Amino acid sequence: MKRLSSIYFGILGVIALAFGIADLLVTIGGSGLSFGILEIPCDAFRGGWGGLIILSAGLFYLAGIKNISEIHQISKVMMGSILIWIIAGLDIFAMITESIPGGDRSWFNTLEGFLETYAPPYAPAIFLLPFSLVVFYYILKKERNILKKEKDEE
Amino acid sequence: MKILLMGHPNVGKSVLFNRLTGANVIESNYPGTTIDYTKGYMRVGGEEVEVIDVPGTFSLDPKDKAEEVAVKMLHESRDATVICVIDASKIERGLYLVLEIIEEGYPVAIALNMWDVAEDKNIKIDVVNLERILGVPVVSTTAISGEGIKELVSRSRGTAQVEVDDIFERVED
Amino acid sequence: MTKLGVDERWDLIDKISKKTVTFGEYKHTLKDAIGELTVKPLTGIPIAIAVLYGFWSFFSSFAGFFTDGFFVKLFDEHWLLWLQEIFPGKESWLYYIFVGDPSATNCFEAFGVLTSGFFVAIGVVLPAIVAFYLILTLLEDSGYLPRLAVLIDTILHRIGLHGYAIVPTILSLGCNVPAVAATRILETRKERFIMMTILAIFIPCGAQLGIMKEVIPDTMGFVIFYLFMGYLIFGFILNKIIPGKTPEMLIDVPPYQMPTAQNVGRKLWMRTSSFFKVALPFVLLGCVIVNVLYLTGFIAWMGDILSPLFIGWFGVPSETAGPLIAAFLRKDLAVAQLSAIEMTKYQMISAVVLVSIYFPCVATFAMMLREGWKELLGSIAVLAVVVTLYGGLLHLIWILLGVA
Amino acid sequence: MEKRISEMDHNEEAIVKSIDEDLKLKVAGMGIRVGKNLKMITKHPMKGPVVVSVDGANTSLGLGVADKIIVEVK
Amino acid sequence: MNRRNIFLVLVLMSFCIASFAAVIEATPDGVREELPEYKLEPILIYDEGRDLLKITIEDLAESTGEELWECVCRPCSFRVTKTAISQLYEGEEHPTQGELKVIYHHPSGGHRLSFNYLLTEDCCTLEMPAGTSRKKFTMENYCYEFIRTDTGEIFKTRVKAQVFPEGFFVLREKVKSEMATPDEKAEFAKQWSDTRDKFLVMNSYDLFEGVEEAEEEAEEEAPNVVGGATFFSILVAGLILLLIMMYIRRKAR
Repeated sequence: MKRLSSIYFGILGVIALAFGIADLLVTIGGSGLSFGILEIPCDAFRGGWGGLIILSAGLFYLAGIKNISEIHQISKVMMGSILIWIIAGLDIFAMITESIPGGDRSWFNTLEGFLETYAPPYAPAIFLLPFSLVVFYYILKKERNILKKEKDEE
Repeated sequence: MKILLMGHPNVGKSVLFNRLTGANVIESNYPGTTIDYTKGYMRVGGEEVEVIDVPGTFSLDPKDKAEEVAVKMLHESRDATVICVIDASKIERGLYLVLEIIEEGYPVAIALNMWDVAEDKNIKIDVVNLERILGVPVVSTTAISGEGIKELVSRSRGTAQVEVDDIFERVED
Repeated sequence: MTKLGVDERWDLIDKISKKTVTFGEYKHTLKDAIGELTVKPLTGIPIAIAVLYGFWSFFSSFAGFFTDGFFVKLFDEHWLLWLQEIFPGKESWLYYIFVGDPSATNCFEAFGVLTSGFFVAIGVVLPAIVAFYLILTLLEDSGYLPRLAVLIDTILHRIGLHGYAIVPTILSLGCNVPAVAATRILETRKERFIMMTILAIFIPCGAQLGIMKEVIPDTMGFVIFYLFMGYLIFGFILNKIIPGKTPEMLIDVPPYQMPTAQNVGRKLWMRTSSFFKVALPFVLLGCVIVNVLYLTGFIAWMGDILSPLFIGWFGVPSETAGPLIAAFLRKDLAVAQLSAIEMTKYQMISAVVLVSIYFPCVATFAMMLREGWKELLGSIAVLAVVVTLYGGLLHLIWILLGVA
Repeated sequence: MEKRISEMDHNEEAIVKSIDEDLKLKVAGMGIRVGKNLKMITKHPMKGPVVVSVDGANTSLGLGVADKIIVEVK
Repeated sequence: MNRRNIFLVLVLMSFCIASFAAVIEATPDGVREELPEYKLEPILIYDEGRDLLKITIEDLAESTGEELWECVCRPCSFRVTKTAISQLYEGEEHPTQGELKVIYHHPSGGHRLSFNYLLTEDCCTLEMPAGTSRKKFTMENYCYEFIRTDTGEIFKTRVKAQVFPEGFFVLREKVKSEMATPDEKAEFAKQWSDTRDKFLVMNSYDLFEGVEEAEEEAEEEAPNVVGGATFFSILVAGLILLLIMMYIRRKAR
């Protein structure tokens, strides 16, 4: 089981690293880049600063995969996920705050306009989000082991 | 009757305060500072009791502005009973503040808060024995879930002043 | 009552704990591991950068949602029109002070106390303040703020402040008035003075940041960078000049906790309402003062006197002298006025930097007065020096780059 | 081997030997006292603060404070 | 101040100046210069001396002194004139300059110069529609009336709405009044280039109203409501799941 999760988070770390570097390069390059539903942001804030954070999230994952069962290593992997949640969570929050007001036409957005703000393309962080949630499973399992161990002791 | 809620910062004092006082709470600034503290009222056995949530402090020798305000508030209410909230997982540090308050001659009750955290770190505390030695009521509470708070309130009304020398004797036998 | 000495007290505690407390084997939980991760420099700094990103992103979405989404519409299309209709005496000076110039299409250019004053105070500053206090309270209750203070102490110590000075610095990005009030958490007068001065001078307040976004969107990042550099350099210089030592940091780094909704709600409500009780009167007072000065032509008069200084030393066009003077009292509106004047991109940058170097608004002015008039005079002196030096430096740089 | 806290290495454990007189009162409340077991959590570069753990409680000390506490490394 | 501090300040200052350089270089306009392949027949029109002129779109660009990629108006006016001629004149019949008049509503130089070059000056009149200006364009600016003075036949047409991407004019106004952010400018440059290419590549019945030929509806990227709806529902489902999990954990403790 340990082998599987270190491979999993290793791959996730590399992908996050790649996305981070892509963000930074595109931001320096200046012109936006999007393939289908993936859009690499090129503004200094989301692309540059955000890209730097996704890059460090990748580094956290990679730093955490060696003998992953040890608590300090899990915390690094967990930290990688937390960084991704910050970026992806706030991207989604920005979508929500953007979708509700109606601009100059009406107070509130039309249903079609509302849904349209959630349409692709999305930033890389949002693609990493579902994969980063796997870390929860790992932590809950660890907690269940501890509870089980305590039950065996009693 | 007036109760002062004292203890280290980040030990769940405010959560305990919210549970004790419910809605009617007044926030105010201690004059001349930005240190804010809250005052509330609770009914205990038909009697209206004023509860003050004193800013967190580590000892009665203040090292910063917030602690200065805490010590001033203590000295301003001579007749108050002090409920000292301690983080059960760091009990020795908590006892330091408790002893300082006892030395000042205030009737004290101890709330051993964050009992669940102490259990996680499997720290076992013999509450009965502790109560016997200190001579003040000691109640284990978990403010977030509200466990033990009723008992704390009822027993804190009956506390009396304690002499430090008596504690020395009791700890020997 | 016998008073024990420190060691006697600890010996007594050792005896008590030997009798009553048994320490089992202490296992490092995940929470502790993450706690350590966030405080160590190598891993803590990227996390701090992420937290500050989160702070800023939440602020712009939250403030954007309320200000651009609803308040602008509410104030411009309903409040302003309604006021312009019902307020008596179109051309009277009273009308001008309370509603501003009748031809204004949006609350921004109206400059009236009831129109722009309310719009800035409620439409722009309120969402900014609520967003900032919410995040600050969450960071405080969760236990991350002390860690951030520890991480940032290395930098801030260089300029004579200690880690917790990050709180007023972040707060002033929302609005400088609560930030000046928050400087009281610092210990010595020296720290408070340095913090208050470089805070009022270099950190642009929320309303003004919003305007910068409108007026010079593409060069805004660079202006903030230039101001932040000033923050560090002049903080460093002030620390060297002013005698006295800043006390060492000695804080407890608590374990992480889940903040309770009730606590966060109560603190948020208290801080926001206390801010409004203090700041709102001053913001409105500021509007009145600026309008009166405009009406009596004082600002125009000041403009003529100072324009040679502005044109020669700062290299900005002469018409900007008026807004730059008005900026002393109402910074946010001045930046809007500047956008109407025709100037090159670099002159615009100089003008905006100058405008942000002044004290944010008369409310901050009054808050510093409450802190002590000696501090205020000191700050004004430092301000004068900074405006001439740092403003002039920018012009020098333009000349060097051959762009003047 | 005697050291100041600021000279301790990462994750090193030691017992507090002596504290400066004026500092004793200030740090006593935080749990730092003579004879107490102390572990160094992290040191910040460029003369930054030091974080030590006593009885499971983390405390951050400025470098000036850390210089005034002498510890005995096991 | 010991030497190390001074060195630190110098490093900060140089870093600060270096960042100026980043600001100075002008941001590229971002407009695509290369054109797509396109195959457009020249316009056949007799001049006063009854010589048949063959005016290709490249001639039109050169004659009015601009590179073809630099303008949307030239391709647009070229295509609308060509369509009008194909509607008003059958088979081998060709218009003569001075005989075909146009009333157009677009104030840009591109339109004026092209029409003057194609149909001669006095046949072209500009009428500005209400509510539009040099800074603020709407679809109304892209309507045209062609009149055959010899037969009195009139061909009215306008550019189809989907030729211009959603929000094109709003974005244009923002860019023109210097209020746009850098990515808005980049976005506008991209949209502008796409529109210009459409006038070169699309069939005339896709470009203009009232052109009979087989009219299949060109599927413009309609606002992707479906994509948005799926994402939003996943989001809501995820949040509900999270709340249920938190509730169970709290109950279990």
